[in-house]
Amino acid sequence: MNTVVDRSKDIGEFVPQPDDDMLICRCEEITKGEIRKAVHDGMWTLTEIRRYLRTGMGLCQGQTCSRLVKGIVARELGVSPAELEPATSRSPMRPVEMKVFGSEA
Amino acid sequence: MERIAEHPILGAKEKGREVSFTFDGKQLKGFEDEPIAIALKANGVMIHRYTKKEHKPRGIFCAIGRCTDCVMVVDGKPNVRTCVTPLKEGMDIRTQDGVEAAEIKEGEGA
Amino acid sequence: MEAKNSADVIVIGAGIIGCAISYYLRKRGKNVIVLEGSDNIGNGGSSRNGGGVRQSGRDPRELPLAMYGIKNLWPGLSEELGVNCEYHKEGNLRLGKTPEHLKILQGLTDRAVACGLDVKMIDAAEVKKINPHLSDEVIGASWCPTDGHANPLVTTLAFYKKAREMGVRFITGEKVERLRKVKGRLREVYTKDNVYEGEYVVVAAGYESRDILATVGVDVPMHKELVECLVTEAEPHMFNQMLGTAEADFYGHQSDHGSFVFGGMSGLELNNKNTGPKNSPSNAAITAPCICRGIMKYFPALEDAKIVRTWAGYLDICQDGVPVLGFVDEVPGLVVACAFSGHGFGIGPAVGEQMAMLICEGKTSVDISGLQYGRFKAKI
Amino acid sequence: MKRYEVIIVGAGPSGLSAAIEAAKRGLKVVVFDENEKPGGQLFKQIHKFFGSKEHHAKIRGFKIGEELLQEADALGVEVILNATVVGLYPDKEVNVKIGDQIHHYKGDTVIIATGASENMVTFPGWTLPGVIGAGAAQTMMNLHGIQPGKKILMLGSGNVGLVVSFQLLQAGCEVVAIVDALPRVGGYGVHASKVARCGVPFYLSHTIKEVQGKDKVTGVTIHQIDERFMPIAGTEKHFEVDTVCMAVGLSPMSQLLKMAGCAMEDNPKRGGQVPLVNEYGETSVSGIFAAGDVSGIEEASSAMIEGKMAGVCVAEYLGYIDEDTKMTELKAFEKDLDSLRQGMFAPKNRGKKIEKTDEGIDISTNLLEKGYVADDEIERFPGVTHKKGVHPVIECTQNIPCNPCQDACPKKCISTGDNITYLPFVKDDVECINCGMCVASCSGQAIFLVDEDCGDGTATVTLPYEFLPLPQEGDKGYGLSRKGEKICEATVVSVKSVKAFDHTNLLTMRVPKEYAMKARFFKKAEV
Repeated sequence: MNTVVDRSKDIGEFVPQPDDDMLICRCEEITKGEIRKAVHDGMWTLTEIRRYLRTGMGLCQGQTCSRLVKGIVARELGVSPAELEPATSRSPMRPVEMKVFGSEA
Repeated sequence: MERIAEHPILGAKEKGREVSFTFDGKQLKGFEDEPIAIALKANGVMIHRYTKKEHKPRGIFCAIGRCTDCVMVVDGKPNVRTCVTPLKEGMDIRTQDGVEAAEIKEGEGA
Repeated sequence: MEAKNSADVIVIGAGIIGCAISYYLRKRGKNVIVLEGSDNIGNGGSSRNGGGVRQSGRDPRELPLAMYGIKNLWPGLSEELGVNCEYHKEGNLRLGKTPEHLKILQGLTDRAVACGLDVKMIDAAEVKKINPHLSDEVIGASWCPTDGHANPLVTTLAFYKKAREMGVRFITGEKVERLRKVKGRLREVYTKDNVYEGEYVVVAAGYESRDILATVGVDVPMHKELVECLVTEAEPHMFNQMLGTAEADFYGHQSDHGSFVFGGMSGLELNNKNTGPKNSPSNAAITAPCICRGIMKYFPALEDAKIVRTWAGYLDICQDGVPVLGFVDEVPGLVVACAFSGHGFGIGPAVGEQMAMLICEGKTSVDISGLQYGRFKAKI
Repeated sequence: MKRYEVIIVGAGPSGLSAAIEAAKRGLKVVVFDENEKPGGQLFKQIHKFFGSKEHHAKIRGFKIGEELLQEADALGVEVILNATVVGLYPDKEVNVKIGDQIHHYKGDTVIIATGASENMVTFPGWTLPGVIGAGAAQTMMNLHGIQPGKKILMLGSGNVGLVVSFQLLQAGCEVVAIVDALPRVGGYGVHASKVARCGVPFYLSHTIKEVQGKDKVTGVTIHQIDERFMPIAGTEKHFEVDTVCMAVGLSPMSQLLKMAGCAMEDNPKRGGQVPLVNEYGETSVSGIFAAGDVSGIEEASSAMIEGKMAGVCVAEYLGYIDEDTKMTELKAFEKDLDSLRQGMFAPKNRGKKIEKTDEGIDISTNLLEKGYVADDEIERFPGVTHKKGVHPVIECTQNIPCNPCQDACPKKCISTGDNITYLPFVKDDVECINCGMCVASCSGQAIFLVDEDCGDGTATVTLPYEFLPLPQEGDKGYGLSRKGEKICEATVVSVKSVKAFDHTNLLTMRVPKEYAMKARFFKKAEV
């Protein structure tokens, strides 16, 4: 992407919503409210949200929640979800035991 | 939940041999090499684990090894994806609490 | 030149160093603009390191910064920034399995003790007492009880969050192309579409600093190496120490979350090629398996822990292995803070505070004289 | 390091098709799949596929999987199962977890055919045991032979929601409702109709308000929503269920491609993050191809053709065929693909509200809003005509690329005209011999054989029946309307099950003649 973004741009105040306690990241148990709050703390990219809250950093590595988180962050920032760059994909695609990962054929 | 004895399109399902395993200390039966989660479901087990932060119950969600919600402690190892791990004779399967095996309540178990 | 693009200080780079400098400058009342070339805050080594907050094993030239930070800044950091940085001050074990290892550790320990650090050599039994999960093959270690670790991802973002709240302007995706001296003093910073102006310009952009500094004729002799880290699933709590080995097979800790974060190398780092996208260096297929083998040599109990993710990051390695910090006499207005050589996170807060002090008061309270630009000379 | 000419990741419809085409042209091919069984989602698809003969139409999904496997096997393709690809690197190195080891392989070319993963939506209670993905339901009942639940609510009326609802009924479960936030049924009308006539109600413009239960699902409450998707107070409906199933769309599983450094885009029309590919599936990294759902969500039949195209491309890439041959073959596949991408549900029409068929007939609004065609709408479609004696009544009301019916009739009495998506009609001049082949061949179960007046005040209706226990001749019960309501008494005249019908039994029931055009399903009276 690499577009210039001034992080002091006004995105409005954090306004509590009735479904803020809805769990979004099932693995790390992060709620919608925590994600929305993080956006107001300045975490404007999916990578920053992930590093700040651990969304998508659990066992499933965001297989279930990444699309949901993207939608929430986009709405909070008032942009289209397509404008948000998803977090990097990294090996291993599935959890692998250390003894297996370390045993190369 | 019930196993489907005869399916209108697929007919009768071929099963492996019947094996015994323990769930939180209780003796249960299932078929060899079917996913652990299926054997548990056939025995009416819905709760596979309790989450770490909120202590909320979780069970099968995706059934194909992606979501990792169905993980349990199997033969002492935590975080085993039961929906894609084949059942074997004598397996020790325990409800997971956070990242450890849940304590078996008084009066339960063998 | 629009006024909105000027500030007291322009900081280039929003890693732990840039974020911390901007925070401590703002605390001293300065107006600051931080320019980040990538889309993310903390995109370089700041978010890719193993989280060590160590004094032991450090070069005497940077050790005072490490000791200062651990004494004065780290303990209250979470409270000060309003975010839990997961700081643990529960010691660092540097492990050895052979007499040669112990010799290496002894050397490091002797040098640190000479600088006044509380670090000592301990035997196998003492190691076991501190961490019972280690392999029986460990015959000794150096032990620094005041070392520790923190969460680098969160700490970097916590500095950013607090600084932003206090009015520091962060601009991401704003890659700096050149610096410009105006009437004898470095004042202007050019990006593709904008010009920023400040009384001081801080260059804290990791390896990228080299190209930026070159535009005003300053060169920091450094190279970059692509190294990797990995993280496991959450496991039951086992230990709180930071770990490393004499041979640098791996380093790491168990996080509050329960996952183990370990870093290491394959040995091919000098020539690892990065084929990943611009802002996210790619992993090499052979590195993470090598780190796993390194860990299991010391930690057989972790062989069943599942790796959920690996990642890569650049070290900005200075010719002599310690950072370049402070003013550059020949270019007034320029402050350099780069070439941290893979151990910048732990001293990040101290560097931030001292650089702010340098800019505001003209001098630091910690001796950084051994880290100045201009120290590099030919060998004969 | 071991090197293959082609490494294919994913042994689903596109991966196997690619393997077959590449192997046919002489390449040494290996296919890795993380599952215990190959075939991808095909092995969970127990319904007959749409399309034309060339596209495996009227063959059940799992049978297509078996056919592909046999063909791949005969060509010497190496299919390695329980092999999880954990990493893909830009120099086309593939890291695979097999057993207790990580294997490093190099591919001269790599085809990624990893398919898609399910999307989820949130509502209070969505993490409770008993809330599952539709894919999970399919896996449980069709692969492992176990009911996902007893009483189930389905969220999502796209093809997956509809097909899985029908499969749930076949597995002996009760589907209490199909719910969708959109105001129209998302999937094929024929899929909706076969569920509706079994009595499953549709709630469009509804969402789940909450799922109840402490340790597991015990109930669910839905409510209606307005055009802005805001709930309308007082519209709550409660169902006692033990399972809530989500079928709310798929996303390409493209992480490996991103990891390999392929240029990606976020394309809502293709279902999410997809690699930028040329028309034949080559990504921005030379020699890495993407085929099937991973490069855009479509039907399995399209995925197979995309796979074939990738197979041909790698053959040319490695010099087994020349550029001209490649282009000739690709053009032919492109034509096939194009024919599948026609009709109301074509990718280009996604999200559009279509009001008329290609023939200019108004689409049934009841079908879109309730899942079945109303009695007063059905007569306007060309397949619904009246004749003396037994004749086919084709309740096919939307343009979809499918034509097995016209080949099924030995007398050639059915035609879809010159376009595969046109609505089929019955030729006037040909006599129906009551063989039932059309009924069994229709993948949408939309063809009935009706004798509107048997002369004694009754009529007979022959319908496709894929449930157990199978009713017997003489059984008494009810004729159900297209909506699934009991509308008349009915007696089973015959139940035909022959091999050519492929498990679609033909049940003929006798009903009062005024119900000849209304009764479309049979329910046995409870004793």
